[in-house]
Amino acid sequence: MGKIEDLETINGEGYQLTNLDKAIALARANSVWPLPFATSCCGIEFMATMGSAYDLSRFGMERMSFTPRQADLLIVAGTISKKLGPVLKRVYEQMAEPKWVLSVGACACSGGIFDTYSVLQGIDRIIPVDVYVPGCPPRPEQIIEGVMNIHELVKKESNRRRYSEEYKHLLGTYQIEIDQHGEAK
Amino acid sequence: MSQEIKDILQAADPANVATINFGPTHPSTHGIFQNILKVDGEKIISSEQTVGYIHRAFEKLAERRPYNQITPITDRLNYCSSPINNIGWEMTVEKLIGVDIPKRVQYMRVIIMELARIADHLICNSVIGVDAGALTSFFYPFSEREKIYELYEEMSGARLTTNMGRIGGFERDFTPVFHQKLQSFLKTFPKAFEEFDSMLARNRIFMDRTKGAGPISAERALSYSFSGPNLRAAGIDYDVRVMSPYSSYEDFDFIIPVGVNGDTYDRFMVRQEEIRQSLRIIEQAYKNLPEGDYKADLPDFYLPAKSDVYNNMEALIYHFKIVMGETELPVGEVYHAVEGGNGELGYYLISDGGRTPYRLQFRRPCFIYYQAYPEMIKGLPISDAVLTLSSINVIAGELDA
Amino acid sequence: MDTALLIEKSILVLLLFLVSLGAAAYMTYFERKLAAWIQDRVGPDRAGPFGILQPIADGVKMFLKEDFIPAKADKWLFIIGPGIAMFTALITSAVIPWGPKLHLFGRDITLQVADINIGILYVFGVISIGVYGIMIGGWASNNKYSLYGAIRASSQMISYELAMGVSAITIVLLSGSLSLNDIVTQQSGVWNIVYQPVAFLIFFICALAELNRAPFDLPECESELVGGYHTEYSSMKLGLYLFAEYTSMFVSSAIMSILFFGGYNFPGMSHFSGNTLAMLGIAAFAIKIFLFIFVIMWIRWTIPRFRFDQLMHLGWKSLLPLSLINLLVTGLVIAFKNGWF
Amino acid sequence: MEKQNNQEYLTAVQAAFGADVLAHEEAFGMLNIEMTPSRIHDAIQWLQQHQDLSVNYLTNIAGVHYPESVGREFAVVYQLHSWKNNLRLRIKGYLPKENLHIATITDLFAGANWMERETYDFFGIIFDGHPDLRRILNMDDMDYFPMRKEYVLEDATREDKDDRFFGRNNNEL
Repeated sequence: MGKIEDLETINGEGYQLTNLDKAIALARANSVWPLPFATSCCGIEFMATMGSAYDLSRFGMERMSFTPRQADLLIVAGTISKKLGPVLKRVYEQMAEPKWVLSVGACACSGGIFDTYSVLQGIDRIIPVDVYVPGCPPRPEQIIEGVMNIHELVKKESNRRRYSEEYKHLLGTYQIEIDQHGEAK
Repeated sequence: MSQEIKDILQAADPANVATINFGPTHPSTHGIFQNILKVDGEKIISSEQTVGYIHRAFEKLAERRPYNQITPITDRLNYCSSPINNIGWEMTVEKLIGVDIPKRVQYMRVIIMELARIADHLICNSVIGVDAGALTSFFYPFSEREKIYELYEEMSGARLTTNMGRIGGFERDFTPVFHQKLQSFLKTFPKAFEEFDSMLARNRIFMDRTKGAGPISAERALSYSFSGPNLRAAGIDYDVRVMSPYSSYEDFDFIIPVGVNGDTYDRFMVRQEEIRQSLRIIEQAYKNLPEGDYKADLPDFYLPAKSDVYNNMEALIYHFKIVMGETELPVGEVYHAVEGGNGELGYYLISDGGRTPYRLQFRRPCFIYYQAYPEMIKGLPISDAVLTLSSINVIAGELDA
Repeated sequence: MDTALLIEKSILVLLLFLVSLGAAAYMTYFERKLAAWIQDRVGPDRAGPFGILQPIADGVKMFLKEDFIPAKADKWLFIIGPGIAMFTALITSAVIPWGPKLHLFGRDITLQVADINIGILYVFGVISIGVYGIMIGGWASNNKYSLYGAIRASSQMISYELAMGVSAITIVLLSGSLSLNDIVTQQSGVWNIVYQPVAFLIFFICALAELNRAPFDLPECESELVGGYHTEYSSMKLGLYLFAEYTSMFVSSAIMSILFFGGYNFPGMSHFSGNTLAMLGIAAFAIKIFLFIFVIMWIRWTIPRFRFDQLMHLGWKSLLPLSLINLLVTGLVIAFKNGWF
Repeated sequence: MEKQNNQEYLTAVQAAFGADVLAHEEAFGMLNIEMTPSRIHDAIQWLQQHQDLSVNYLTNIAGVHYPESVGREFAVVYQLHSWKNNLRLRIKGYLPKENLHIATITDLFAGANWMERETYDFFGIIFDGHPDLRRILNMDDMDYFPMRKEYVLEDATREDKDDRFFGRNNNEL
């Protein structure tokens, strides 16, 4: 309290806006539609996570969007080779903001046991990652924990983050450019 | 190819031909591989495949790893049925070093491998259901698969990539919980499975969809070196378990189901029947499970128990030698094949006596039969191509090695 | 037209609008819960108690998602597409009689926005515009998968509208009126389903196809066309398409209840009168609608989908001849009864 | 029984191809025949069409790199299977690194197509007459053949790992 200046500045957020922000973030967190980019073993565990025993639908996540435009969360499950890297980056660029990335499994996080000439050593070399889930493959419980961490991130995220300079800079480090409409080129 | 399809292909006007990118991240590829389809309306005129999107250099990696550390790599070949891959690899090494495996171990292996086969076929068939639009058919079998995972967990602690078994046997004996869970599995699974079967097998829409989708003749399948359920669906009863029995498969009474047309419906039905036969094998093996040790007497390759390593000089030496890869190995070339989830899974091992294989090649059935896909879908609608792709069960890990 | 009528109708329109939207939103929730129940799962339960805030969360999220128009898309058509879909889905409900007359503030209130005497024709007219929403959206996306979805949708709708229309004509023959209100009133004794079971089956199957619901969900079938006509749509434009689908489901369930299951009629309704009757009538109608929605969803989560040529085959070679025969037989029977021979 | 079969096969192949059978051995119950590379296509065709031998199934094709044996650095191994006699057979051809050409067998087995492409991709062995000899698993713009022994497992261009700290020296291999 007491910082009246913030209410009047353009960049600051007023009291109502902050609460609106929170409400929006809460809504977003409860409706994270995943895009499963499942390439290999972890994909099968992701399928198990979708299955009846673990049931991602409790979080409102059973509506999988295979088209990147409609997805909020890119779940990269499995090895990403150098040949596949550009494809993954393209899928990420095609996703509409706000978007999050969950890296499932050792291969997606760091290349895993495949320290070889053909495997990309971690997807964070080409796209920004929000939550890493280790394991080879991680158990469904672990994947769910990763998803819940994403939810926490979504709940905390300010509505303005995606327009901020920091965010543009972050994407810039991955050579992803944003035009003034906030679209990846 | 029927006359009708030939006419369509000939009538295709180049101006009407569209190119569709089917993959690499198409929802129905279940894994990552690309098909570029040339289509006239909904009919596929030709297709071009690109694979290698998750090439992980297994064979190069295997040349850098001691024999017991190759098991985890084999896990990731066909990850739907990793215990078959593990045990197949271990049997290859056992063949190289020439060792007799106790009957109990062989029977235990059969039980585990057939469980893995059930898990593999369940995934494939439920995914056929999903691609045909029946999403619920995916959830029923997956609940049952969880029970197989629990059995794996009892044996190895892992669910999917099990790293199960050791050169010479298993890491542990069947635990009491395993016995209990296996018994309850054998009791409850058939009912749940028949429920799944009744959802699709005689469903009119499903039959209409799958019959005639992606057929292949026995001659072409043979020329393409098909193996496993896909070959059997084309009508050839080639099964490694029968042709060159390993791990005491000759002791068990089971039939090899075969199809007639080699189409999606036949592949589905062959897999369904194989699940029933696998259950029969498990029941036989479990009923006749011999007494004895769960590992062969193989101190040169089988890690001694930890308590022995701390208290026993000899065990410590063996432990050291195994871990450091100092064990002497015969020189030679071995080929050993097992009937994997998708067909003849072979290991061609060249040993120069060193701690790592000189060359290890995996005969990966997926890789070999996936090249027939363009021929199978030619002249068919896109919908059939989707079903064909899921029914030949291309596992990206096995495809790309 | 007096002012009171204008106010009455405005309130009714507003109410209808809200009910349709609310019903559509909560149908998504119901569908997810039902799917979960069929598939031995839990379903959404984190957003609010029992997850009842799930549709609101989805809605808010979609409203605030980045609105994306592909670079090579036809911008205006891309925007108009979902609008048309939503618009047509909403205006169909204008001719539906929602219940018996209500007596409030000294006025008899008809629970129907417009009792036009060509109700059935209006419904079919509007429904056939509905396909333009999908067609335009799919074409404007400039994406092959969308285009395939659009082509499939348009040919599917054209084919199934024929059989649907013919089976509706049998009802018109029976009741002798095109007004939905008359059709409902005439069913106060025996429901049309008793006279016309075949027509109902055909109508129901065609309604599934018109709604793009499984087993006829080819325009958007996930495993083949990724997202079908809405592959390129994000944010609320996608939301409008999904909303339109559920609203149409709601409306066509209502129409099926009206044509074949007596609308707001219910057994033993002669014991009631006045506003009680009106309330019970609305409740009966709602229950019927709910049951239809339930069956439609049940089918979706059980049955695989058709292939495109099989779908056409079913529409043209089975349903259309069958509905024509049914029409002929009905016509002959009515002619005999009226002693024209 | 199997042994005798192996012997029969060897005798038959030797009778038909005489001097082209360079060496043979029996390893772990499986017959290995080394042949002149240029004659392997004919030999497989002959085996496939033979009434009694009836080698009808191509199990796999493998390449092997022996950098130390001069003049025969590369081997192409064909593993074949006769279902009629339930007998597996291995035919090898050794190629010098200057001339990595061998005839394709895609005309005999349709399945050989990708197996040969894979062998080309990994070792750079050129199968003459192959309809579409391109890389298959690796990227098209890769400029080396990764399974050859001289190339390291890891990406050679990576900088985040100092080989000295892993007890390795790239120059040695």
